[in-house]
Amino acid sequence: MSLTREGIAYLVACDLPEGSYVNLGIGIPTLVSGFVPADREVFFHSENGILGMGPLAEPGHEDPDIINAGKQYVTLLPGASVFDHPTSFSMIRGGHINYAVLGALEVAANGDMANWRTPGEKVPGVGGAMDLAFGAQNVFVTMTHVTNKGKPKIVNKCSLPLTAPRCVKRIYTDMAVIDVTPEGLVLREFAPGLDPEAVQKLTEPPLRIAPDCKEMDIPAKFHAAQLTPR
Amino acid sequence: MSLTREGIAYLVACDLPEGSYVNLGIGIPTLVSGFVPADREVFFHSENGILGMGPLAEPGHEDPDIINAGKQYVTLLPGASVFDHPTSFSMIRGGHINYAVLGALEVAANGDMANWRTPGEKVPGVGGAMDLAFGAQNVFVTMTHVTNKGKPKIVNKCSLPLTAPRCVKRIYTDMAVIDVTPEGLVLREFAPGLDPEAVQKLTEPPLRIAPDCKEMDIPAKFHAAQLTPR
Amino acid sequence: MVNKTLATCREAVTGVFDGATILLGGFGDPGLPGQMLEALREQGAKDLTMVHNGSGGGTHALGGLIHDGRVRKLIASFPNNPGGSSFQELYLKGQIELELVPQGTLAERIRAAGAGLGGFFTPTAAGTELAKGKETRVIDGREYVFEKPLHGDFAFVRAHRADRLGNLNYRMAMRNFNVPMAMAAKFVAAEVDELVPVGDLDPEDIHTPGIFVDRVVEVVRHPKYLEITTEGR
Amino acid sequence: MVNKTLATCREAVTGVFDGATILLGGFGDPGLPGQMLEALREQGAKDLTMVHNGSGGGTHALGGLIHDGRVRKLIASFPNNPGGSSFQELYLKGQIELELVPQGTLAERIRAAGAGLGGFFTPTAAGTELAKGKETRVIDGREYVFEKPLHGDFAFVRAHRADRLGNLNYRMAMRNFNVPMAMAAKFVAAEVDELVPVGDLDPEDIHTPGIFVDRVVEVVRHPKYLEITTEGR
Repeated sequence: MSLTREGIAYLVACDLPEGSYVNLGIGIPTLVSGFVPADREVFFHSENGILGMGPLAEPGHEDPDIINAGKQYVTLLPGASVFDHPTSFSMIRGGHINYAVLGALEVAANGDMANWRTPGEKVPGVGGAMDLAFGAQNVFVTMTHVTNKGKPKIVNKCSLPLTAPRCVKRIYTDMAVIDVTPEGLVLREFAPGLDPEAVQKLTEPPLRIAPDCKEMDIPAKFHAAQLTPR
Repeated sequence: MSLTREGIAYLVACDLPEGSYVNLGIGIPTLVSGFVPADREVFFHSENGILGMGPLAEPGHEDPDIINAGKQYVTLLPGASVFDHPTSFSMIRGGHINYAVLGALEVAANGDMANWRTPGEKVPGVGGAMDLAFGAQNVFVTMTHVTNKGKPKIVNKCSLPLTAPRCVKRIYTDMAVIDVTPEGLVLREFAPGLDPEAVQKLTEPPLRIAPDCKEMDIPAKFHAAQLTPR
Repeated sequence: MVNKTLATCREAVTGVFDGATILLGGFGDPGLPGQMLEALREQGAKDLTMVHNGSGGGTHALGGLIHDGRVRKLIASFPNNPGGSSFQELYLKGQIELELVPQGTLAERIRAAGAGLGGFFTPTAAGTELAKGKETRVIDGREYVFEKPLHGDFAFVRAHRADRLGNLNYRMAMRNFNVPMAMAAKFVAAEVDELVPVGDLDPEDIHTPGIFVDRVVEVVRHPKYLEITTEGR
Repeated sequence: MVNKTLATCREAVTGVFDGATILLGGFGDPGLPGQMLEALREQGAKDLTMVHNGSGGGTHALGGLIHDGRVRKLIASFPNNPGGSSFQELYLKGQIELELVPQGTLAERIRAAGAGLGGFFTPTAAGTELAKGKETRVIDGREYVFEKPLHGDFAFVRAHRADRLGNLNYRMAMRNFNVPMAMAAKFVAAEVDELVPVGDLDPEDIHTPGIFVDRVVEVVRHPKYLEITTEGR
C-alpha cells in the first residue's frame, strides 16, 4: 500500500505547528494548505509578496492584483500583508520562514536536494527554489518515493544539479516519512501495510529505524493501492 | 563687505533648479528652504525618512511623529512621502538626491571635505554626513570663508579627518561662490564691495577666475558689514 | 511646476537606444507594464538586455519583444515559464543569451543598484551550478556567493495610482520587482491605472516616492494585458 | 489561536540576558520604545551592547540605561547628540565602548542581517578614518568598504497599531530603524499605541509583517517619553 498525493500533503499539514510561517512549492506542496486543521493558524507565504495567503479565488471573484507565485488568483486571509520582492526574499533568505515544503527530484542521504533541473529540460529556470532551499529554517520535501521507472529518489548522491546542499530536514513520500539527521536517514513512519524492510528496498542509502518508528496513522481515504505515479 | 548667513543660504536657494531633490544639513543649510522662490518646486529630504518636507511646525501644531533629522517638528507638503531608513539612505547613497547642502569645517582644492569632527570634540559622531557627502549627485558646501581666528577654511589639504574625499562641487561662503573643478578652484562670484584679490587673500589654494566672474547680485538685506562669525 | 506625466507610453519610451538594459517590473500580470512593452515594440530599439523574472508569454508584451528578435539577452530567474515559447525557441537555437539568476538574488541585485552598493554576499546558490565561476567566501562559518548590483538604463513599471510628481502607489501584490526596479535605472517610467492630484496620495501610501520616477502615463487597464502575460513560477 | 500580545513591557523583556545585543528602534522620539527601555532598566540585565542611532538623552530611557552602567558598548552613528550626557561622560572615562558607524551603513548592516546576507560593499567612508582597518575593494572604478551584517539577540521597536499576529503599522516618520531592526533579531518585541482586531489593518498598511515579530504590548503614549529622548542629528 501507499499514499495518495493528498495523503502526503496531509502528513505535512499535520506536522506544521500553530503559528508557523510556511512557503509551499508547486505540486504536492500546494495541496498542504487544504489539510491544515481548521483550528490551527498557519500562515502561508508567497514569493511575490504575500503573507497570509488563503485558498484560490472563487471563479468570478478574482482580484487581478492578488496572485500566488504559481500565477494563480488567490485570496488573502484576515491579517495578511503585501510587500515587495526584496522584503519577500528577506523573509526567505533571512531564515524567517519556518517551513518550506518543496517537491524534489532527488534527495541524498546528507540532505542534498535537487529539484530545479529536470533531466530532459533544455531551458533552465530556477525561480525562488534555491532561495527557499537555502533560506528556510526547515526544508520539508514531498515526493513520490520512486521515479516512474521505479528507481529510488532518495539516493546516496544526487545525480542532478543541486538546488542546495544539505538542506533537507524531512522527507514525506507515498511510502514513508524519513528524517535527515547528522547520523544519516532515520525512518519515522511507513505507509499502512508496509514495513521498514519494504521502504528500505526502494531507498538507496541505509535507513536507521527510529526507536518509535511506526505505521502511519492516516485516514483510509488517503490510502492508495499502488505507488503514486510522479 | 560680506554676506549674512541668510545671504549664503539665499545664494544656494537661487541655484536649486525646479524639481530638484535636496538634503539640507544643519546650520546655514537649514536656512536654504526659506529662500526657494515660491513658484519653484524643490523637494526636501530628511534622513529619517521624509521626502517633501515643509517648514517647521507651528507651535501647538506639532505632529509627534513628524520630525526632521535635527529632531525638530516639521510639516509635510502635499505630495510628501514617508519611508524607512534603508530606503532613505538608498536615496542618498544611490545617487538619487540631486543636491546635498552641507556645512563644512574645511574644504580642500581637490574637493576633499571635513565636517564631522571638530578639533575640540572628544566624543565623535558622524550621523548621515558621510553618506550624504559620498552619495549625493552634487555636494554644495556653505560656510564662512574663514575661521573665527581669520584662517582660511578653503585649504590646500584638509587637516581634520575627512568626511569624504573629492566630493565638493561648489562652495558658498560669505565672501564668494567657488566651483571645485578638475582644474582646481574657480571663483564665480564675490560679495558686493569685494574683488577677486580680496577673496584670494583669504583662500589658501590659488583661485582661477571664471571668465564670467562677477560681483554677486544679491539684495541689500543680505549684506553684512563684516565677515560673519562662524 | 513639476509635471512628470506624459500622454502616451510611446512618448515614455522614445529614448530607448539599441543595446540598452531595461528593467521590466511585474510578476505575472500584477505590476507588469504591458502598454509600455507594446510601445517599446513599436519604437524599434534592438539588441536589448531585458531584466525580468520570467520570459513573458506568447507573442505579446515581453514575449512579443523576444519573438520579434529585439532582445539580445534575458536576465531572469524563471525563463522556462509555461507559455514562454518565443524565448525557449530562440534560446535553443542559440539566438538569445540567458543569465539565470535565483529570484531572490535577482531582486537583491536590483535593490543593491538602487541603494548605491557595490555588491553583496548571499548564501543562495553556494555550492551549486549557479555559483560556478563566482567568487565565494566563508563568513562566520557559512559559504556565500558574491553578487554585483544590476543597474538599468531604463526601468518600466506599472503602479495603481500616481501624481504628477511621480509618486507611485501599488495595489496588493503589484509591488514585487517594481519597487526595487524603480530605484535602479537612469530613466524610470510608470504606467498607472489612475493619475490623481498632488496630495491625494497619503504620505504613508506612497511606495515609490517621486524621486525615483521620471515619467508617468495613465493607462486604463486593458483586459487583454491581464490575460496574455500569464506565466508560471 | 496565535496571540503575540502581552500585558506589560516587563513581560516582554524578561528574557534579556547579560551580554545581549539589543537593537533599539526609533530616531528621536518617533518610533522609540520608551517603555520597553524603562522595563529593561528594571529588569537588570547588564553588559549590554546597544544598537541605536544616538546615545539617548539625559538619564531616562536609553540615557538612563547608560547612566546606570548597564551598557558595555554602544553601536551608533551619532552618540554625541546634545543632551546625551551620560554616554559622553562614561565614554571619556573609558567606561563604555563605542563603535561609530555612518547612519546609512548602520541601517544597511541591520537590513543585511534581516535579509540573510553575509555582508556588502558600500562607498560610504572609503578613504576616511572610519574605514581604517576595513577591507576595501575597487568595483567598477569606485572604492567600496566591506561591511558585515549586524544581528541582534533582541530588537525593541515602537509602532502605531498592531494585531495579535504581530503585524505592525507605523505612523509617519516612525518607520526609520524600526523596519529593518524588526527583521534582524532573534526576539522582537514592539510597544504600540493601539492593538486592533486581526483584519483591521489593511494588508497594504502593514509595514512590519507579523512573521518578524514575537511579542506586542499596547502602551498608551506617555507625554514624558515624548520629551525626554530628544537628541540631535
